[in-house]
Amino acid sequence: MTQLILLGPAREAAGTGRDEVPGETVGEILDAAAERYGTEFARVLARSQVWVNSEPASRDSRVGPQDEVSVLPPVSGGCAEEPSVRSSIA
Amino acid sequence: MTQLILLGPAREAAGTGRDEVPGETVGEILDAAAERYGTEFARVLARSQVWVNSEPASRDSRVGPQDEVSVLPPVSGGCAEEPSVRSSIA
Amino acid sequence: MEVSTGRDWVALSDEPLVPDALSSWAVRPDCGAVVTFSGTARNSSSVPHEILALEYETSTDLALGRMSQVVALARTRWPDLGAVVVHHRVVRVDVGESAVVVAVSAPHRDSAFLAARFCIDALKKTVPMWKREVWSGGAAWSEQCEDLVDPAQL
Amino acid sequence: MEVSTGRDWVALSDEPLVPDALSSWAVRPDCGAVVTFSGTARNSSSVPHEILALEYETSTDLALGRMSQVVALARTRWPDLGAVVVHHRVVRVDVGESAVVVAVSAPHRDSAFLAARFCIDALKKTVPMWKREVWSGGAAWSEQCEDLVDPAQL
Repeated sequence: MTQLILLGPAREAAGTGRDEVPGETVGEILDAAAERYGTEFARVLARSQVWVNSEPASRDSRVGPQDEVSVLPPVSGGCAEEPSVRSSIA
Repeated sequence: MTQLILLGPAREAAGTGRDEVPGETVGEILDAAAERYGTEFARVLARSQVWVNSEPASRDSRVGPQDEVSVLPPVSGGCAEEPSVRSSIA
Repeated sequence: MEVSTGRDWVALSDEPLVPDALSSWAVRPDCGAVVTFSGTARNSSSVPHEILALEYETSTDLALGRMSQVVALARTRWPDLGAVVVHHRVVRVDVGESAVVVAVSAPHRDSAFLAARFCIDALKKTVPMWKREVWSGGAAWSEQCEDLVDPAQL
Repeated sequence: MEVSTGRDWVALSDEPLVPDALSSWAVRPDCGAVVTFSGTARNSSSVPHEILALEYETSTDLALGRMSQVVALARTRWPDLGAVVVHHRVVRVDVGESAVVVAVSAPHRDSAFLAARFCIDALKKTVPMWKREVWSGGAAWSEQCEDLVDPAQL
């Protein structure tokens, strides 16, 4: 069965970081996960990106038992300080 | 007598890093130094800044026996690499 | 967990980061400049508590992949770079300790400064990494968060 | 020879510089960013020789005075800086060793990057410091040289 990987706030809301969830598309797997973990998880999921293996994917992406579907909430920054200018990428 | 401090290429051209040179103004001291150390020193001196103690000075600045007159040739950079963009000061 | 070539060194570690070891690794005889950025856990944030530590959580594979992509992008933009080091610490980082270190060497300082700045900015936007702020008696996910950006969009 | 306050540390040394000791000194609990620049002696220059080392020469008093002025200017421009460290090594510096280190901490990385860049650029322009390039069988003053600039003109 497809592996579901839950990260950061998604892991906390689901109560687990890894699970097996049935479904043949990303959408089916996410819907099953939302049902399984409840409304707080569904709320986090609504703000998250979903990747299949190491690439962003859409709800209609097809997945098989060897794939990993990861739920990635918004990130909080790779280090302690926050940039004072968000648009400063060179 | 006023102390004359010779730095970097000026020290090398003069053959000494410190000397006592007579004169009541910076100009008189520099002229005496050029006579004493010869043409190579005079060539370096022509491209150099002159400071009295820790501040840039002009030829007509008056100096006394407690003052230090320093000859500072152009600088070659505080570290190994040279900047590829000279005008990049923030 | 790490990915290292002769010139790039990308790693996630649950051990303390030593910025010196990383900037020393980046020194090259043909490079006159090494710029090192260390992101250290600090004691204040958006929450009204004295922060004691930060806890980082990630997927090792996904994070290392993105970190390597960021380094590759930097090399495309500044082809004269010598070495590039990108290390992130995970799990708990106490205040004053390094959570992330970027070290870049280059023949001249222009490239080294620009590439180091690019790398840390890009890491923050593109690497899956979640941060909990820990204070005496509590902890919470950082409220300052943004959608992950694809490196191709930088 | 050095000038140190609780927040600034300006020094000239004939001993090896240790960038880590300097960037560690710059860490502050209220600062999330430390940017360190290390200028290392490199093996190539404008002369057609393999460079082995650089020899630096200065007037300690004059150089320390200018270095302190540069730090003061940086604090005026970026008032949120935490610590500022500026060390220059004198006498002989072998290839790969640090000739100059700047380390700056700040709450956020913008100030730390900009101030570190400002300091090294300003040091090169304003500090009396002369460099000889040493190769096997010879040595010469660096040909890349410019008139000293007054810090007030930056």
